[in-house]
Amino acid sequence: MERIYHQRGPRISAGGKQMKLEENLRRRRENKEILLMTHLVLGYPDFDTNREVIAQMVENGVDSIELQIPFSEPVADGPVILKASQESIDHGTKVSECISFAKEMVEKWDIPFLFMTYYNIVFKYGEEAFFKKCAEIGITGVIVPDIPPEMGESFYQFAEQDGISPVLIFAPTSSDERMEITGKCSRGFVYCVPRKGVTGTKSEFGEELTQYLARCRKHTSLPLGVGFGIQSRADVEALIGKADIAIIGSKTIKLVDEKGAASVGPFIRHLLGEK
Amino acid sequence: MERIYHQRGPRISAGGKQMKLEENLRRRRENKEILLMTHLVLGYPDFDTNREVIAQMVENGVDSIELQIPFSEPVADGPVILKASQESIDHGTKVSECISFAKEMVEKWDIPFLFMTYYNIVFKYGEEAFFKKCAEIGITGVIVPDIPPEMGESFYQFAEQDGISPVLIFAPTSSDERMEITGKCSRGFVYCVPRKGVTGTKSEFGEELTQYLARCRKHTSLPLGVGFGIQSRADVEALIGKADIAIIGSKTIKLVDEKGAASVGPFIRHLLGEK
Amino acid sequence: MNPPTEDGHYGRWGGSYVPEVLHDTFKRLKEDFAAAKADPDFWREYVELMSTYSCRPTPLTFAENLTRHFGGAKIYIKREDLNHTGAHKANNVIGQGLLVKRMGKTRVIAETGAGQHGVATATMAAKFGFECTVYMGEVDVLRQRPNVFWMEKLGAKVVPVTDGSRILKDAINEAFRDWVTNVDDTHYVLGTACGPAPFPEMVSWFQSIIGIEARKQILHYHHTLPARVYACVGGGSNAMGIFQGFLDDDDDVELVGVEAGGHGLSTGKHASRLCSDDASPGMAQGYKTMFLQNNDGQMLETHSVSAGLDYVGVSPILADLNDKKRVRFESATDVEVIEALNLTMKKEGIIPALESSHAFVQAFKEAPGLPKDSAIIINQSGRGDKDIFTIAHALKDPSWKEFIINEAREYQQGESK
Amino acid sequence: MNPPTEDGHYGRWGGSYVPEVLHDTFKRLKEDFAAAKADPDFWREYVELMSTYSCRPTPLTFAENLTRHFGGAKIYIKREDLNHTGAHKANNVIGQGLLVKRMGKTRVIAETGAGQHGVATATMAAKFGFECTVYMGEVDVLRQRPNVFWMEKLGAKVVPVTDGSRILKDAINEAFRDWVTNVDDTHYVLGTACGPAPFPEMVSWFQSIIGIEARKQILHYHHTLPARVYACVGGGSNAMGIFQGFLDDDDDVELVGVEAGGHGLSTGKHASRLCSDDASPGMAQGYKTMFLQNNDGQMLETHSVSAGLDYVGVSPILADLNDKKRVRFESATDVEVIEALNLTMKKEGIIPALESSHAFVQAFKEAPGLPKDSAIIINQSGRGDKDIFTIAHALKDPSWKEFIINEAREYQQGESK
Ligand SMILES: Cc1ncc(COP(=O)(O)O)c(C=O)c1O
Ligand SMILES: Cc1ncc(COP(=O)(O)O)c(C=O)c1O
Repeated sequence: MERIYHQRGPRISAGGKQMKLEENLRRRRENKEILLMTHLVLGYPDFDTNREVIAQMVENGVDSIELQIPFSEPVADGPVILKASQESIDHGTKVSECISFAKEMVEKWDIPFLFMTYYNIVFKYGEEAFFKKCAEIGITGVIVPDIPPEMGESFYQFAEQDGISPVLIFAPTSSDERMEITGKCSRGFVYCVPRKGVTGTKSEFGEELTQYLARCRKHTSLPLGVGFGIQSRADVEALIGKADIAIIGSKTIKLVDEKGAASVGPFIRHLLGEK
Repeated sequence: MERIYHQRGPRISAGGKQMKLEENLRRRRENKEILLMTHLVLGYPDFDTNREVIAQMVENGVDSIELQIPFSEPVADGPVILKASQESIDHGTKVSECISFAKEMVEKWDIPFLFMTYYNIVFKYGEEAFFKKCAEIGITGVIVPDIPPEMGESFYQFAEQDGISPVLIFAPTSSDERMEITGKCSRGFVYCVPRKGVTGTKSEFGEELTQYLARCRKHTSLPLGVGFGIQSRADVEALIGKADIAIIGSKTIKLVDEKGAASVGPFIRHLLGEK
Repeated sequence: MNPPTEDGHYGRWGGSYVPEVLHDTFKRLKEDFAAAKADPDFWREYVELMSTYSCRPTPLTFAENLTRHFGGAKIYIKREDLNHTGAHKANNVIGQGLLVKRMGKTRVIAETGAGQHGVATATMAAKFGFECTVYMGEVDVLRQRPNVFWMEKLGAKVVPVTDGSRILKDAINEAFRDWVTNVDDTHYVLGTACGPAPFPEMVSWFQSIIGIEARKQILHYHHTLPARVYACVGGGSNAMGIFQGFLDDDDDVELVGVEAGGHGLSTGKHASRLCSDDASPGMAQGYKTMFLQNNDGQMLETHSVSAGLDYVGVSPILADLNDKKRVRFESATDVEVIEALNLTMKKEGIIPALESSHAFVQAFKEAPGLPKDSAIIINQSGRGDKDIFTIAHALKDPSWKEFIINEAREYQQGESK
Repeated sequence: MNPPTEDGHYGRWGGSYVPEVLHDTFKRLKEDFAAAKADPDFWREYVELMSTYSCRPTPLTFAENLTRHFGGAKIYIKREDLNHTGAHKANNVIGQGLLVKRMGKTRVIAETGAGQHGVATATMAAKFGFECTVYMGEVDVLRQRPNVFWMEKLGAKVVPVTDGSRILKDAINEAFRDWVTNVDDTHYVLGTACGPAPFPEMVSWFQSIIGIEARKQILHYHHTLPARVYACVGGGSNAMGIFQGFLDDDDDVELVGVEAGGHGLSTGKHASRLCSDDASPGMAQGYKTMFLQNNDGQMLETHSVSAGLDYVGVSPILADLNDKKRVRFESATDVEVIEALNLTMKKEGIIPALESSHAFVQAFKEAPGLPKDSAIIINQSGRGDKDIFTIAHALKDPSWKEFIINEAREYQQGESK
């Protein structure tokens, strides 16, 4: 079965500006039970493979993609992304190349792209310059796990100014008060970490998760994305009705490592419940 | 040139008892400028070699021999005697064998034999028993460098009781008072150490030695023996007129090690100034 | 010393940039630490434990021979090497151990570079009955094997970190990852005055015991304040420790921090954050400071003969004191360090750790120029025993080499010794 | 404690059986020591130096976890391991160093077994500016190479003794030989409470600082005297040191000396002079005591996992206290020692030297049988860091083995690290 999703077409835009991430996701969600967001590390194993993987993802129905600009100290990531980041940097991946590549992808594919990275990359680039650049190339959101609201006054201001959505994180350890604060600060959606731990750790999708997501829902009206550990269609199904976006992290990296870029499409279709 | 000295003959004895060491040495000294005393470590390299070496010594004109009963911690000895002692012990030399061997030598040769050893050997044997045994087998004197007069009340009493001469030591570091004490306690002769150090160290036979020996002479009427470092006829000659006995220590052990027992005779004759 | 702002900043530096999952842990930690800090009984218990379990107060030794040798200021050495486990690291871990007990946690994790902090943490964990995991870059595991051995014998699990450049910063990252996963029962015993607030303040507070003692001691022996105080600067904890005794004396006491100059600042192979051009402001490992990083913000590889100074960041408090020109920063090369170590051993019978030897280098450079009636203090943060493999290697000791080869041969032949 | 007789005897033991050439040196030493001992300023200077150069008073640590583990007497540990150079040996050498200065000599020599005394002497020599030669049995050189390395770096000449069985006793003999040759400028820094008078008295006097402190400390913490005091016994100096704090308390405080049981007393491979049948009265190395010797009076080879206890003789003062039943003697086997060491590391975060671990073994055997309100003190004579090669080997640590093999490989390939 061959289908073509989201190929280059007219942009969904709002008020002269590129459509905001939240709005985009909500539109997509209108006729889907759950959205699929995927992730990859830029420059790993190389940009050509990234290109191929992204094509596989988009063509097979992914709704949004996180492009991770590698950072040498990815504290919130697990071994797979850590290693991918390190190798990417080791063979010379530059932030400027990641930006050019992102620009190319945004131009090619009609889904929202986000940057995932760590604060130092933004800080070194210059917060203001970074968000201007994001806006310029059409990146709609950023996930930067190490810049909490109380540390990021200027960060969140510049993001707002340029209409880039900073996606914040809820964790099971977050108190109600904390969710209130991060929820208010987040744009686009909220990234709900279903359990303690770093990326690539297997989650249990039981009663506890249901209660936790209900609690998340209470503290934000934004769509809820759930990441960390989704590996199969069953995992995705478990999230239907509880979250809006299933986020696939290191699993596709492992897949590409082991079976090549072409294996991504079938995996995505499996996650979408297609035979 | 072949000559036979001191072969088994009638014992020079005094008053029913074996002649005292001092008297024996004095008689010998009557028609010699200087006496020659030699030394060996019993059981090193073995008793057979000891036998041969002693024959060489006596037959070539030595006046007296120190038989060293090896001890595992010979603090006052240098590396040559230390090693000889250690090897002798290592291949099983027993104190009782040393005594039997000494008995055999005393019976065979008509020169005074002394035991040289360390106090622990005597102490373990039993002081009283040890001196009784010496008397019984005809040993005339003992040199035990680690039993100073003030520590050896019973030791010196038992020696006296059995007519065994304990030979004490003068050192350049000995004060006049000290020489007075050790001189009084010594029997047979006094062993004058010409310099600081252990056996096997080369001495300088200069003006200092002359003065030192003159000081020794002032503090005792006993014959003076000088040891530690005599290697050649010149060394012996340097002592003539200043001392009564030239004592040869580790030099002969080295000689036997290197050239065998037969080389001892010629060496002795060299020391005696014979061509 | 001025406390940090409410959000943990010292001037432009510091802060608490932690992943969300750790937010509450840090909040509690801040509260618990603040409560402990405000409780005089807590400090009293700490001082008491340090005096019965370690040997505080550590002495201030007058280095008479070195003083004579350099012919200038009187040289005093603060003897942190005499602490239990052999370095100032003991102060921090025992302090945090008491805090962990107060917080009711049962497991501790730590990162370690030189291994000193790892041994200290393993020791503390044994003493307090905590479970303990220590993360250590694989490179450091190799160069500090004796410390690894002791950590294991003390009951800790040592995890060699094979990611990144496999040194201290990677171990820190890995420790954070563990913490993120096990926040409930686990406390991360950070080993130096770095990391997210409240760690810089907390570690500095525990280490201030050094400066409090040193101030009293120098006034006792020398009757006036020292002209200068020298300390090596890795993360900055021993430096902060001793400097706090003299920070309020303003210009009277000059404070000098000495960084690892490695093969020389111009070679790029060093770990100087505050006195080289290779560092720039950044945010990593949860706090803002001067980092050795490239233009993209990727951390650089650092180099030092001493594993404990081989680190990309530096205490935000020191970065701030550098801005304020209250502390002067210098660097010492590997070669200078070995020389200073040799001289100190021969002249005083004291073996400073390679880290500490950096402070000695700078003190030796400056002592001759200071008046004879002045005094300087060098903080000897640790003892050099632990560095035997590195030092024997650096000094090209032939019999050591032979010894190692023989030991190996016996192992290889499976002989019993 | 009763002083010895005028000629240096304690009951049947002791004395001063020295070669004539040393007679005057010993006379002067006796006089100089007597004068120093009678001079309160000398002791004051000694205590002062030990508190500024080393870290006296060393702590008395309450071993809470071990106490709980054994469920009997409260276990306290006297922390001589925290001394500069890592053992009680520092007390003795610094004391003798002051005496050497007083006597105007410029060179010191020493024997060493475990290497601790050698490192301590080399350290003291560096501090006082003395020339220094250390004699060490070749076997000990091999098993204690790290200490040899440090001695050399501290400026001492280390002479491996290849005579005899190449262990401590042979080093002592060699040191005496050196002394005989260089009496004028040289002092022999004997390392334990053995040897000719006045050494046993002198070394014990310097070490008594341990017992003086421990007595005060236990009364402070425990409010009453300890039921028992444990110390390992090589030559006997650390034991004499701590015992002197309690000797006059007669039956109130039971004093327990623990000798090296090696492979077990019945195997003959041990170093137990006072609790095995293999020893008998003798005189060697200048003094009378119980020696491990055969019927001819030849000294036997001894065995212990700890080089520092591997010695044929024992302090004449302890031999006398054994006669008087004031001190009880026990022995601990190599295997028991490793077990006790492991337990102490895991429970308390403390690493006793292998020597010291002997005292721990016996204390652990007896603690459970003593009332909970009683206290015992274990003298931790030194720290175990120095023993890493021996301990890693005894524990059959595979990664240590691998580490050594790798280090050797790099050396053999001449690679630069
Ligand atoms: C002995 C010693 N000194 C100094 C340091 C550097 O740390 P800091 O700058 O935090 O004192 C270390 C780190 O391991 C160390 O072991
Ligand atoms: C740590 C330690 N303890 C004990 C001893 C044994 O000596 P002594 O019995 O004199 O205390 C040694 C000897 O080297 C040692 O190093």
